[in-house]
Amino acid sequence: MKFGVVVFPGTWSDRDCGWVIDQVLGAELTYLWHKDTDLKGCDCVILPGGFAYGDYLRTGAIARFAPVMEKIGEFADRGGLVWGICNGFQVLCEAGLLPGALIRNASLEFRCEWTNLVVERTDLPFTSKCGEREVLHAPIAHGEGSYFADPATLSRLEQRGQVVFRYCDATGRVVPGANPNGSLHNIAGIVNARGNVLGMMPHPERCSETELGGTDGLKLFRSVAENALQVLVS
Amino acid sequence: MDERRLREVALTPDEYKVIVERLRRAPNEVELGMLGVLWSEHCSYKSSKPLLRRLPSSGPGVLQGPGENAGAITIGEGWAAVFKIESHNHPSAIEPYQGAATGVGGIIRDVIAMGARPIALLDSLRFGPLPESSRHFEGVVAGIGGYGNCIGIPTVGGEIYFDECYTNNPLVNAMCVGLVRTDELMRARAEGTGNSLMLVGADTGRDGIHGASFASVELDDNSSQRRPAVQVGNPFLEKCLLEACMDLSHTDAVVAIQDLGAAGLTSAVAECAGRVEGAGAVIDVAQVPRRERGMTPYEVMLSESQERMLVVVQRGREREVESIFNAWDLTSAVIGQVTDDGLLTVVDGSDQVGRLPITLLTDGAPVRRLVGIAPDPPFGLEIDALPPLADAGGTLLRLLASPNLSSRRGVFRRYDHMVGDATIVPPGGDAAMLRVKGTKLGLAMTTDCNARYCHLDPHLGAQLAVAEAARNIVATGARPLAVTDCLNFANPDRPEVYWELEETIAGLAYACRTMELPVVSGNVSLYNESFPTRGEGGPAQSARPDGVGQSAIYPTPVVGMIGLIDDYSKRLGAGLRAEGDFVLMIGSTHNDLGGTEYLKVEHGHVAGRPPALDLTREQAVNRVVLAAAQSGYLHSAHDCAEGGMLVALAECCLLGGIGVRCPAVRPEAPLRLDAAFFGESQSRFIVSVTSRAMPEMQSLARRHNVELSLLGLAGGDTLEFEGQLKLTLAELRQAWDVLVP
Amino acid sequence: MIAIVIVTPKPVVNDPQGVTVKQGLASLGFSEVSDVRIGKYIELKLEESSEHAARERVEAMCRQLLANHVIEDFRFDIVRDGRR
Amino acid sequence: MIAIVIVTPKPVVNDPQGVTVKQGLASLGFSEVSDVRIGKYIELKLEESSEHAARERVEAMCRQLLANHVIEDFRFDIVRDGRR
Ligand SMILES: Nc1ncnc2c1ncn2[C@@H]1O[C@H](COP(=O)(O)OP(=O)(O)O)[C@@H](O)[C@H]1O
Ligand SMILES: [Mg+2]
Repeated sequence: MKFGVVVFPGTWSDRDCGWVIDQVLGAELTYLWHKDTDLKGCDCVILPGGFAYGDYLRTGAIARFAPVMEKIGEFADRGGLVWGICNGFQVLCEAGLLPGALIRNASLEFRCEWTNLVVERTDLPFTSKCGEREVLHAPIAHGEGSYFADPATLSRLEQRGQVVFRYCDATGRVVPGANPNGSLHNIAGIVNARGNVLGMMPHPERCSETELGGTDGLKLFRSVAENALQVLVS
Repeated sequence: MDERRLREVALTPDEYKVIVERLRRAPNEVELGMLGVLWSEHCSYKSSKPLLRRLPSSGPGVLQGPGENAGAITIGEGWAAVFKIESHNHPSAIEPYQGAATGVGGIIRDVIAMGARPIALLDSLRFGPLPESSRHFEGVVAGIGGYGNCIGIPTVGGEIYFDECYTNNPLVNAMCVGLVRTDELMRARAEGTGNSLMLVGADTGRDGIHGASFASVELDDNSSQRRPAVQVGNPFLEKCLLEACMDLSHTDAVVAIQDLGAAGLTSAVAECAGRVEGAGAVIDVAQVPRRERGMTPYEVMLSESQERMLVVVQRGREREVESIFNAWDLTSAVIGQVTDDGLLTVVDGSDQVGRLPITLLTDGAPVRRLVGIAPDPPFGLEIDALPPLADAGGTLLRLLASPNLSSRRGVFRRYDHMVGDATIVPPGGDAAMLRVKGTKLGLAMTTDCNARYCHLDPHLGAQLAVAEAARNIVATGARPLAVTDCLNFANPDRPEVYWELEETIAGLAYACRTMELPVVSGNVSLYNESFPTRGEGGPAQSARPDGVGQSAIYPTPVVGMIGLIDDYSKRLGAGLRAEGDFVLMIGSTHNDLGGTEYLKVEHGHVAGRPPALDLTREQAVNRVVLAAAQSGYLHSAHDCAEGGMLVALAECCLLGGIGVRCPAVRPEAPLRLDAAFFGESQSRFIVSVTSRAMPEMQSLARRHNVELSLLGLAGGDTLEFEGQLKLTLAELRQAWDVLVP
Repeated sequence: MIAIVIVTPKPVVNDPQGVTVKQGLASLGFSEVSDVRIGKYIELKLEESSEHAARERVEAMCRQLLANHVIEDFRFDIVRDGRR
Repeated sequence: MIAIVIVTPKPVVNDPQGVTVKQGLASLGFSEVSDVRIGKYIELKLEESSEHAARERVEAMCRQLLANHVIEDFRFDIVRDGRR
């Protein structure tokens, strides 16, 4: 099982993801440079957090044209696991690998704080180690994480169960007060129809060790580590 | 020499005379501009240099004291912490967002220049009262977040105070902490005649010409004409620069890295060469990549464009370095060479446009011998004339809601304080702590200064700032290690202000020496004084009640401190952790009401003597807390600071989400009840322990001759002093967590 | 040649910034402002001599990079002289 | 009445966003773009009947809130119909 962590100019969660994969999970890790044109045999590609190209113009707008993105698109088409976290989610939306877009937080402020997420899909390679409707405690850190999609897209997402994480209160209720950024339907993370491309705004790599305040994020890394091979085979 | 021209470059006629004498000729325009910026207060420290020498700067573990871009101290396991604080007050007064953002960018580059990876930022801020000063406040907070969040360095601490004296002069001090292997620590020395000087990063534009000299004059109504001096930061570019510089440290082709800050290329080259006996440099301005057409050599040498670095490269290995920068899509250019003639020679292609001795630039500015005269002491405080405390609960709620004491969550949640996966004590309590990944080491950090104390007694106030910073470090279980300081003062040409500066430095020196804390880096910002402006500057305010300057700031010596814990699993937070724990006060309480927030909020006075400080007692109390933390007796620790015991206790409850029940406080005369609750006696901590640890705590306190008293029992969801006050955590939170409006 | 591109949020997309600016204006006494929409203004200097060719290129730039059709609309003008 | 306000970074001021977008365009093959400046486009709906009065009010809004005169320039048009 090999994870590849993509590095764009301006990416900063690359080392945090790398740390968790390498030091906490003990899985194989390689970094993928934005100019790379080969995925070095990775089983799961992570697009980490940051401000790729400064997020100038729009978040993820320039990053999605990086040479590595073409390969990631092909990899996703073949069923490879692609996991966008924060800025990575924004890049995946810009690249059209996931529907919708992430716009400015309703508060117009950057928010770095802990949130609660209810897990709505546990049959995915990313979440298999989570319990049914388990509530995960995970931090966010973004200024533009408000999920938007047009009404048709949104209802399609809901019908097909593509919403994976929703902001909720500590008891798992999806209420407006738990929504930190104004996302439609409290959406914190979605998956593509095929189930191999996940995008999420919260940072699982920041909650994978007790000293950082929790280990719920590690469940996602563990899920991937166990499932990646099966997915590729199927 | 035309006086107007001299004023433009901020030189005095006397200084000009010195220049002509030293050069034995008149400087040309380019040379005059270069001397003007380097001789400005901001770069030359001509008014403060003799005083700064009094600060202790050496000690065990100090790898680099003042004189380099940042200080460095060993922390064990082969690691060194590199850190420095710097002001960006004047730019932030004019353009709060960009001023603060570029301040953050600048201090990060100082740490990078030492070869260290920046791991944390802190920001120490002062504003006028809200809502009048909300333009400054909002802009500065957004600017710090805008830069720090984008570049991916967590902002983990800092402080914010509001006071009338900062209405026209907000203070924005940014501190950066980095880590480097001790054997990879770099120094910005232009060694090796014939080696190349490469400029890398942003293209050079007409940014901030005369910015450094601009920071050395009072703001006046004409400042608007200098406004193009404002620079726009590019954190994305700096992130690429940071990573490229980290890659550089893996090659031995690089001799040194120097950031470009105030006074741009002139200062960077002069400083770098100035650190090597006899070294000089030739710079060809024609080789400098530009953003704008038609720039003159003068403009290129003085430009303060952000996000640039000067790299000294082994001759013949420029290609290697260039390819590292290319990988990050950064422009680099060879712009000159190191020489051995002790001169900075500026050429434009084949024309020589200036040539000055390096020592004239870096050390030539005549030291200004100013006089200090003590002002009339601020009016005293008749404690007995204060009415007795009527409503402890109401007072507590008002204090918790006071902008100087309320929760800063609304600010620090706008800063990414987690990136890096190292923040193990987040902002919100006392000091922040970051782990050194791959070790058990925890690095604690804080900035502190109660400027109201400093105003009432600068010598004592400076000591109090050091003591409070140390206490904040100790509250996390870490031992204080070293200091960086940012001295923010008004116009030192006023004898009262210079006196404040002298007293402050003496106080800092005394406290740091006594507590064995080396001052390894720092910064001085003078002339923080402005005449009330009409229009956007906000309404005219007279600030200091003592009449020192119409609009002079309080003396504000911000102390940045780092501390170390060898095993971070023993670190402590401020919040209560378990129901049933004993809540104890370590240290003793006196009638310390002078200069308190209580006195200001409840009685409208800024008066009296600040709380007394006995550094021997202070250290004894710190030792008790550290020993108890080491032995694992403590569940939490929080120091008593502004707002006194009751505010501190309320914070312990709110941060832990657990209440406390206490018997009534019946102080023995002459101690007053208001002083017991809200007085700001120093050298005190509130800690929580299990009942089992009580005997050990008592013997520990006895051994160090420190007072230990039981305040109450943790539990429930109210803060209660029997018969005196009872408030639910929800009520407390509602008052406290309003954040600054 | 200069192209002036205007990118605006689609009407269905929330524009919290617009709302905030409207409130800000109202609090300054500009209560006559009943709606505010905020978009981007992008000025491109082009080395292109034919207006027709420029038009096609700028259209492509907008589709590919300058606007995100999920949330934004765009329009543009080609001007010869610079500022209009 | 609609006011269209354009706020742009002053020409002497660094525009990191513009520089980065220019590089982005170049890497997509739009190398004919020699300069990019990015500003704000603000559309205000006004309850005001006289164009002259509107002009004065919008000017005041720009000075007080919409533009940061330290680093930005502004200009505006008053149009009756909506989009121009
Ligand atoms: N208050 C102070 N205490 C100790 N050292 C100081 C103080 N002020 C300045 N210094 C030291 O003087 C040197 C020059 O400071 P400064 O000009 O601010 O640095 P830089 O050139 O990196 O911006 C630095 O090494 C700095 O650490
Ligand atoms: Mg420096």
